[in-house]
Amino acid sequence: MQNPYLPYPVRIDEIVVETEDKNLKTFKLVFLNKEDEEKFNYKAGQFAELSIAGKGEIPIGIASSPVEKGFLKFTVNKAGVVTTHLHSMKVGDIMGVRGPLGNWYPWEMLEGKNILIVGGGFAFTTLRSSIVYMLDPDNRPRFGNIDVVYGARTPGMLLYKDELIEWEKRDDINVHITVDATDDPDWKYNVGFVPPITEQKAPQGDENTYAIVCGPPIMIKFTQPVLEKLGYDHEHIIMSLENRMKCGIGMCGRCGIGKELVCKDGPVFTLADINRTPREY
Amino acid sequence: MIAYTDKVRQIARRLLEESRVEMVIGFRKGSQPMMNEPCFIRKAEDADKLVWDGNCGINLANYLTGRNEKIAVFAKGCDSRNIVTHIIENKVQRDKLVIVGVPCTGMIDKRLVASRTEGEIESVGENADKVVVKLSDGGSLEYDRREVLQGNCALCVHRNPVIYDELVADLVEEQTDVDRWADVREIEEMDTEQRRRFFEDLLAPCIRCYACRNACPLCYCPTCFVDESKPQWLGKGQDQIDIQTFHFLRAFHCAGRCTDCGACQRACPVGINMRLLTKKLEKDCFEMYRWEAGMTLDQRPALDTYKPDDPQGFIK
Amino acid sequence: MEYMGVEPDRLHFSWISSAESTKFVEVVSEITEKVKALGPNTHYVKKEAKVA
Amino acid sequence: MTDWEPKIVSFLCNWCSYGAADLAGVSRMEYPPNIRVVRIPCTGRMSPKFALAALREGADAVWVSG
Amino acid sequence: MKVINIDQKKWTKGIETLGGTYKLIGPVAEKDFHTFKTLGQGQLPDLSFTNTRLSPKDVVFPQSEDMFVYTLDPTEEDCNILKEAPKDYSPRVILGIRPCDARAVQLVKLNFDTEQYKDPYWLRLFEATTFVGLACDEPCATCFCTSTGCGPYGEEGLDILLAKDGDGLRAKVLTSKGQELADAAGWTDTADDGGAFDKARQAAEARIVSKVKTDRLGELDTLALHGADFWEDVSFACINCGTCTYLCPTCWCFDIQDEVHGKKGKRMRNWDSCMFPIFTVHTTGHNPRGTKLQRVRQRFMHKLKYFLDKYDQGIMCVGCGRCVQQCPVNIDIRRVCDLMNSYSSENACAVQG
Repeated sequence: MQNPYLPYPVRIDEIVVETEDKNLKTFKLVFLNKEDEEKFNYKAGQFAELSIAGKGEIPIGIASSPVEKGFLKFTVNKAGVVTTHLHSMKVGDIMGVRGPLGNWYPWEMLEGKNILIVGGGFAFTTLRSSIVYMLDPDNRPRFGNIDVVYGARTPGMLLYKDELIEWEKRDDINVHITVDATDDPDWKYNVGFVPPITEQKAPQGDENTYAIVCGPPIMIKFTQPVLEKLGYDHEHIIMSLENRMKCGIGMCGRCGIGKELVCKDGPVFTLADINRTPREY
Repeated sequence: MIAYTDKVRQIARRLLEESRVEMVIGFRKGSQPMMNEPCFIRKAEDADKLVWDGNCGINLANYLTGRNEKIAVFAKGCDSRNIVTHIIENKVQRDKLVIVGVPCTGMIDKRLVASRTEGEIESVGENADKVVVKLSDGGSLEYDRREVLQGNCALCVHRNPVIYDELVADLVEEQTDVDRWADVREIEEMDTEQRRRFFEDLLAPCIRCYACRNACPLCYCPTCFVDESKPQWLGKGQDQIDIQTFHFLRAFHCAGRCTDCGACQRACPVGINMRLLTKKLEKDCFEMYRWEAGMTLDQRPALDTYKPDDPQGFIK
Repeated sequence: MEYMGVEPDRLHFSWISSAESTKFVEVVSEITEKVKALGPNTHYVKKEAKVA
Repeated sequence: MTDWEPKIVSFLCNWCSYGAADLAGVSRMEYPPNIRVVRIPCTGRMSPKFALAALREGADAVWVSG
Repeated sequence: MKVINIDQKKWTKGIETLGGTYKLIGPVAEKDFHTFKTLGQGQLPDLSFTNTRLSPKDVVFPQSEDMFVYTLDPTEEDCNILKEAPKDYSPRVILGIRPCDARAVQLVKLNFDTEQYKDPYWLRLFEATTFVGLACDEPCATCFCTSTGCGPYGEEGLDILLAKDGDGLRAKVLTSKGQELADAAGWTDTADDGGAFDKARQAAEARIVSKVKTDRLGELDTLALHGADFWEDVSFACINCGTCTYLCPTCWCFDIQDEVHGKKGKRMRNWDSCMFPIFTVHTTGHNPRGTKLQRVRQRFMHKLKYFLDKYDQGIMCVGCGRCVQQCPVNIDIRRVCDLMNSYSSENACAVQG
């Protein structure tokens, strides 16, 4: 019987400080055993449990993309016991990864469709995974137009800046970067909260367009009416929920909302699904 | 105390009718013999739901914190002392409370009655000095009320509420002939090793459901030390040392505040008498500082103040 | 703590002013002696959790 | 266990005993090396959980000094 | 119907024999109530109990159990790498488990044994265990097992069902696992009981007076129930202790924790309870079920609605009555179930709370 609680051992290969407040770091992890890497077959939108011996585990969205081979990337905010310890670790340290867990953005359904991605703050991780996946030359023809609205508090708080700039230059994806406020006179992108920028820049919703929304609760709350106004119905709005989790495989019971378990039946739900469950997330 | 029910309903109805309070907190008849359920009513016509008898052992002071309404609450001696503690500790505001004092003659220990009774209990009635048990096979039994009281009630010397706006009945006579600390003295007389063994054995059945902590009106910390993660003071498993640490530290936190209301023991599903820990601290506070918790609003608690004559023999 | 079964000599309290270095040394020596006499603390130490 | 030396966890007030300890050190006075000092801002910071935590972690004694 | 007759002598002898090959777990009287414990050599299970105060769920789901061990010593090669903890999965038998508790194990199995994931700890213990049930001839006033798809002579989840027969016992072997055990114990005295077993079952079922209705729970709208107006009244008395969840044979929520001692550490899991505020609190401090009302509602909704909707195997309650008996403030699941079952959303607006 394979033990779904046993993490694969991995080594930290690279650590990148993402934001100016230094609370977000991206960890690049490499599997110690090649066969584990083969077993770890994931899709964009899934998460994994990062495991640190002596501290515990935390569920984190996978920021790397299935099309990037040889490593996993996780962008982690320093908050609790495990993440604080993770932030103090060095390149070369050994830890564990358990997964992939949860469901993913419904790529089969999204084929041939236009995609709008709306992200805010450090919830951009699985969205990055998705964008890299879709921009892969093999995959790009399988999708229609791709629009991205991504916002953070300040320019210094944006994740994956180099990639953002690169995407901005491409013509097969429309990237709208925004910040809540900035005093940088050279800032050449948008200023304003994500919802109004979405209203200005995002395409109209229709049969063939899906929105993937991921961000802090307040952003989600105000983005929802904007999307409705743009003509997105609830079946076409896809969200990724977050709840406190432990086991990640639907057994420990804490992440349940209604009969759905966020860790196993989610974290990806359509807004229509979410409307059918009690609001406990 | 049986006769209190009518009076309780009458007072609740009047307070709500006159809009003096928004809600009344009391008891309603439970679904089982010897159990009543704490409840609230907001409408005068619901007053008839309320009851009062010898099965109102839950400490209602527990239900007063974190509320904004103007509340009337029925309070036994111990409840009223816990309300005083809440007021002193700024957990509730006196002017938002109508305290209806209930002079108490002790609450029935349902476990004691059940363990003394052979066969299935169908219902339990009571009068001034008898507890009458009806069995499901038709038989009935009688106990002397004094013999089946909760451990803390049998030793209670503050049966009358210490603070109230009105009373349900005349004050009752206080017990003067009780030896409050006999069980604590027994433990004090043991040697260190015996005591350690004694508590190991006492706490071994604990399942860490924290019913004692949650039933306790003093345990209102937003995050209890057992739940803290930075640092994590104790493990969360069934390790005996962790279990003991929880009970010892909880007792420490109640020092000089505990009124020996018995809620912890009553709530415990496995029947641990953790009052043996809190009572020791209660006894020490009484003997060292002449302090009893919750007796008056005008005095700061013993462990909250410094007096030049405080005992300090233990300090070098 | 004594009540719950910890030997009384395992817990000490004292009052020393910041100028009383001699008293400090005295107290340290005295406590050390007492604890030495008591032997190692074996109870109430959390060893590896014993569970199923 | 002949080579056993007690470990005494000491909670010392920053303004009193910690000062005394400092002075003892500066004055090069000799005292047993068995204490492990935790400086606390005031003995008022002391909590029963510190004492219990020390014992749980294997300290042989706890000393609180103001 | 063929049953095995076991007289007292054969019972004692059989238990003794089984002790050689199986670990024996049975009810023993402790202080003032019975608990399921591992029996010592020569110790007989004490079958003169109504039901244990704690459910025997810990036989397959211990309150605390080791999952992994590891070393944090950097000089060791496998530092920081988790390894399976050594565990004992030798065959064991639980003697005298009540039918309600045995059915509870089957309900819990739905959670731990899924198509996608299998919980190895729970399943290995489950597979190592033979369940020998003891029928209830004297149910308590709080028992309502006949309303939950079970019953005092329920056979679900049992390998052998025992019933008292004067001084001796009658046994019905239900599975091959049970047959193996009966053979090992030398309980082979088959006879036709002339329907006595069934008669005893009917008599016991008739003794269960407490009933709840669950027929409408499935058709009711989740959100309407969730927003129902009775939750404040139901939850008011609750003190948010975990008694109900810890005593419940069907509650399975757990927590995973690391503990370190020196350079050695282990990852273990412990029971957890939806009654505790920290059960769902996020690191940010946000708590989706931050109020008592939400937590009490979660417990009842999970048991009586979500579980039913998810698995279509009835409600997640076997009617053992433990939570009713031991709740310090007398919150009665039977009353809540009735409130939910008879709820009509017409006269109340469904507000999400």
